[in-house]
Amino acid sequence: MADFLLATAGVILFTVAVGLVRILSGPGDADRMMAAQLIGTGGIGSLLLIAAATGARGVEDVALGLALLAAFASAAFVNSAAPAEDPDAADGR
Amino acid sequence: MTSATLGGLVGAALVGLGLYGLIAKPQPLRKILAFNLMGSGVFLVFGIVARKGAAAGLQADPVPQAMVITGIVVAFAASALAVNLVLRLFEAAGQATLSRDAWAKLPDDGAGPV
Amino acid sequence: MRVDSSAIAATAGGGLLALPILLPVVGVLLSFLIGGRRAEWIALVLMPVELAVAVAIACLVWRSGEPLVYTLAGYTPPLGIALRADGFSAVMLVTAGLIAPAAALFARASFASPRGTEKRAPLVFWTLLQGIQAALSVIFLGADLFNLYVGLELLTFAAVPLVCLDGRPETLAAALRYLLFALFGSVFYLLGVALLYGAYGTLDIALLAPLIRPQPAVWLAAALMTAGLLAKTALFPLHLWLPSAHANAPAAASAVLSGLVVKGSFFLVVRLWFDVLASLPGVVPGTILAALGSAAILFGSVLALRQERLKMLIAYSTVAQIGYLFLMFPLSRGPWAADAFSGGVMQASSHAFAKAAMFLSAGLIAESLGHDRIAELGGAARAMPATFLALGLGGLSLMGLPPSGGFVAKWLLMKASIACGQWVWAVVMAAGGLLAGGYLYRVLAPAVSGESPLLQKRPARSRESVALALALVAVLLAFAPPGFFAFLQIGRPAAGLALQ
Amino acid sequence: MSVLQALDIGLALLVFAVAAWTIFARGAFAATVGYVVYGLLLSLVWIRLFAVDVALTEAAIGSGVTGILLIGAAARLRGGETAGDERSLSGAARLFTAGLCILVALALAGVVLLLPDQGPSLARQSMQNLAETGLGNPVTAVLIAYRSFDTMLEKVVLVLAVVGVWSLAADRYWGGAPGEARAARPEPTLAFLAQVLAPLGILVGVHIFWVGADEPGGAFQGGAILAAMWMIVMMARLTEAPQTNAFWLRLALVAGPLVFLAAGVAGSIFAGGFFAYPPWLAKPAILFIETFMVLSIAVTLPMLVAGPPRREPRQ
Amino acid sequence: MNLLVDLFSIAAIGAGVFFFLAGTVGLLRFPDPLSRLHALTKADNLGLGLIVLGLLPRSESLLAALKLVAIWALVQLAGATAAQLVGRAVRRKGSAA
Repeated sequence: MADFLLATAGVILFTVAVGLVRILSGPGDADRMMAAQLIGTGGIGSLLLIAAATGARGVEDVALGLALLAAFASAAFVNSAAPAEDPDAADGR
Repeated sequence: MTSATLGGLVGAALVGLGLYGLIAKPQPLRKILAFNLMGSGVFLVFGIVARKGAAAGLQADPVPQAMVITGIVVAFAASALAVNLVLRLFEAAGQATLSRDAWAKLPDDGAGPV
Repeated sequence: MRVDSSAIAATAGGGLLALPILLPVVGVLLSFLIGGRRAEWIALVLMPVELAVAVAIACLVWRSGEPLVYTLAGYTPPLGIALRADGFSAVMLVTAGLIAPAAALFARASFASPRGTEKRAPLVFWTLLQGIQAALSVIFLGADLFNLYVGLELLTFAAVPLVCLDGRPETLAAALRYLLFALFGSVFYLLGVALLYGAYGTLDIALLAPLIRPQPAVWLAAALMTAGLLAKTALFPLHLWLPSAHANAPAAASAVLSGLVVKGSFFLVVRLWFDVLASLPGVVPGTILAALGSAAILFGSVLALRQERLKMLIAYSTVAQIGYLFLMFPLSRGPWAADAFSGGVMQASSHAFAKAAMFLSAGLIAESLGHDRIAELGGAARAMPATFLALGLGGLSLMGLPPSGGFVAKWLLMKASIACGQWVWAVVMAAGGLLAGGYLYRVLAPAVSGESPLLQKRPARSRESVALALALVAVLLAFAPPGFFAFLQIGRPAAGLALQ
Repeated sequence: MSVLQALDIGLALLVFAVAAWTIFARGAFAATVGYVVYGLLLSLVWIRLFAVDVALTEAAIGSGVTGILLIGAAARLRGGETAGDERSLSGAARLFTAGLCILVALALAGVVLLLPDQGPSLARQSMQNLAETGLGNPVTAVLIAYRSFDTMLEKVVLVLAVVGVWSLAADRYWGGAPGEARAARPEPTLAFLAQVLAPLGILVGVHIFWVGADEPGGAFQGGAILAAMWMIVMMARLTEAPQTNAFWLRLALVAGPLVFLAAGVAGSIFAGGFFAYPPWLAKPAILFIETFMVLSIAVTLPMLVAGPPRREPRQ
Repeated sequence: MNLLVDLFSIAAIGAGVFFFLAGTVGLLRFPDPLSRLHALTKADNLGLGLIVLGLLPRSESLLAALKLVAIWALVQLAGATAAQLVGRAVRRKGSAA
């Protein structure tokens, strides 16, 4: 069973890797932000599977922390990109 | 090959990559990224040292682990200071570059605040 | 790998060792918390206490003839952390304990806060000055390599913002460059620490030293840690960050940065090679360090000759004087080792006083004339004789002319290098002295002759006397009694061990 | 080769590839996103090294908060970096640098391979002394008891970093709030996210801090998660960044090191040495100190990301 | 009983992996950022949900199971909002630039 869990973790990491190749190269920054999303979901998935297979303790908390922060990169992206591009806010500086 | 050995090899490669970025990349933000890569490579070396010190029912020596935790926090503080310096430089000069020539042209009589 | 922790036992009065660290830390926290002009008062009240503690530690080390040891948190190394003061630590502690308050007294005029409000530059300056003191105390007293890493980081974070206190773009760039070099240095140092822990399972210097064997992990750790520390010490060719950083900071900050901060990482290079790695064959690494030092002496001095601004000249002379510090390394094994060690320490201490005096003088000159262009200093010494006297006396030490601490340092180093037949260092030192004479002549000769210029503002008597006092200490070091050099040997591994 | 080994090798290759991307990517933004991905992958590596405490720290600080810092910077610097970009190293210099770095990496790899598989370790001693601290997690014991001096000084490093970041302010803004005054219209999606996430996150942060005494977790990790929650609430503009001259803010920033220091000095009176705990009081004392450390970390990290004051202080 | 649990886990986790694969295929094949975003967030979240479902019966305690569910819910939330946020950023710019 452990081997099955590990193998699935490996497959998920592989799909993440393939996805990253596509996304990181762009063309736009929005595409690149998806990379953070992709690795968030896939990373947490494989983390849980690896933990279940190897019996490392306390890994749920790591996954919980990652899940909490999963949207952070996107939020920071929108937050810092918005004012400069939003004509309404351009004079806010 | 154990996971610890593999981790050590990754750590070594990261140190090399980070060092290259730190020296060869001219843009300050990229240098900061490279510094972080290098730092995490060093932490991984601590990590495999910890793993190889597994004993007394522990799967890894806690002392290097604690050092890594301290190191991660310090590295974050360093990145924050560096990033804010870059942003301030960008704001003050309209460009964020470390190249000497950019500043050599400015008049400078050393009469800054004493 | 058995670690014998019975070697580490706290000595009587060891608790004193925590105070030079804890007092300035309290100062940092309270200054930042309460803010305003109270930050200045906290610093000025604590500094004499800290000096007294430093002197008390020196006395205890002197009386017992043994290093002072303290174990923190009730855990002995290797699990816990120890503090340890030998003769070298005590001397550097007192040096820092004298220079920091001098810089503080000088800075009072520039970093005063008006009553009731808090201003940026004063709060930052007073807080970070105490931060530098705390960091230096950790570095001088730390006996654990990771604890020393934290001390190094503390030093970096306290020093870098002082460079760009006035916010001009070129100072921001200088600070950023300094920070990047310093961070590079920290990472390399830390990597070495990881390897040493991996090889021996302890980071306590006293426990580590007898375990060290010449094996790949140790050599790589030594190379990485040394390279990292050299970047922070600004030894040629890693000096690129120093001149712009030190020359653009406010004078009081420059004095501390150039006099003390670079000595912190230098101190660790000495700790590393003289204490931790004492059993490694040290000739080749020592020779490399000294070769870099020689290059620094020549290169820094020549560039100092070509500067147009006084503060830049002084900063480049720091690059050169740092070079002298590294001439002690190839001379560390043999009957001449004690002389070489004393010479190196003397150079560290006397340069600290001399350079602090010179930066403070240069600050007064720039403030009084409105500029520090060397070509337009004609006659300035007539208008402000005390300031130029401090500059000149400091210069005496840089040139290595008697009577000055710099003379004693260079004489001891020369004696050792001739005794062991490594003539080349003596030649470099002589050349460096001549070049230093050249760049100081460029400043002083026109200043004492010619019409005295119109001053925008007379330098305050009190500030001139601070600079002068520092310069006088650099001179007085020439009269250090033989007991002083015996004191420096307290805690050194016996010369016999080093020979094997 | 077992499945686990294959997975390890795959993970190692992926980490290396993403790291290389962050160095060699053309644009700064692309590189930064690469770094965020990299940070998350590192948490996986730390799990594989059975260093769960570190994995938590890496997830929260190394990837999460650092990611926000860098992405924000990359977005604001857009276009600002190109001015100096053309002046890169010459081909020969780059080749030399690459050679040097490969040499360092190879030497390091060689040494790491040579380290003995059963290396020296303080694990045994850490466990032997664990009982007298009253803790169950040896990593926490190292941080708060055996090597507490390091941890206290590291908290001071954070305070100095805040002073350093604030020192970059313009004189007229000193004492004001960090961050530019923006249009007060919050992004509705972001606001929703913050409203849902913050209470949950606070719960998780406190939980991670609390279990840290016996399980993986602790003050650093819990504090970092709380910090992230404050950051998202500020990003969503549900609350303003505080004024940097606010006494409560300064108190929160120094509370951790100050309480730690006070406890250390008290130790010299009641337990016979600086930073020593009397055995009967060890665990409560540690939890007390940690509570203030959590507070300080939760406040310090957002302040470091928010940057220097950019608004004039209100009286 | 154990066998049943294992079979359930294998089925759920296998299905989860399938959705991850599908998401990546969508990522590679779809032409514009918005539909790529759609493929990614929907499929991957479903995949993670199935994996969590498969791991649930294996968790040691009720708290651990609760955490697993919370993880999935949080990722779901993050995916939905991030898709919104990034999607809006894409639309604001017009085409992908």
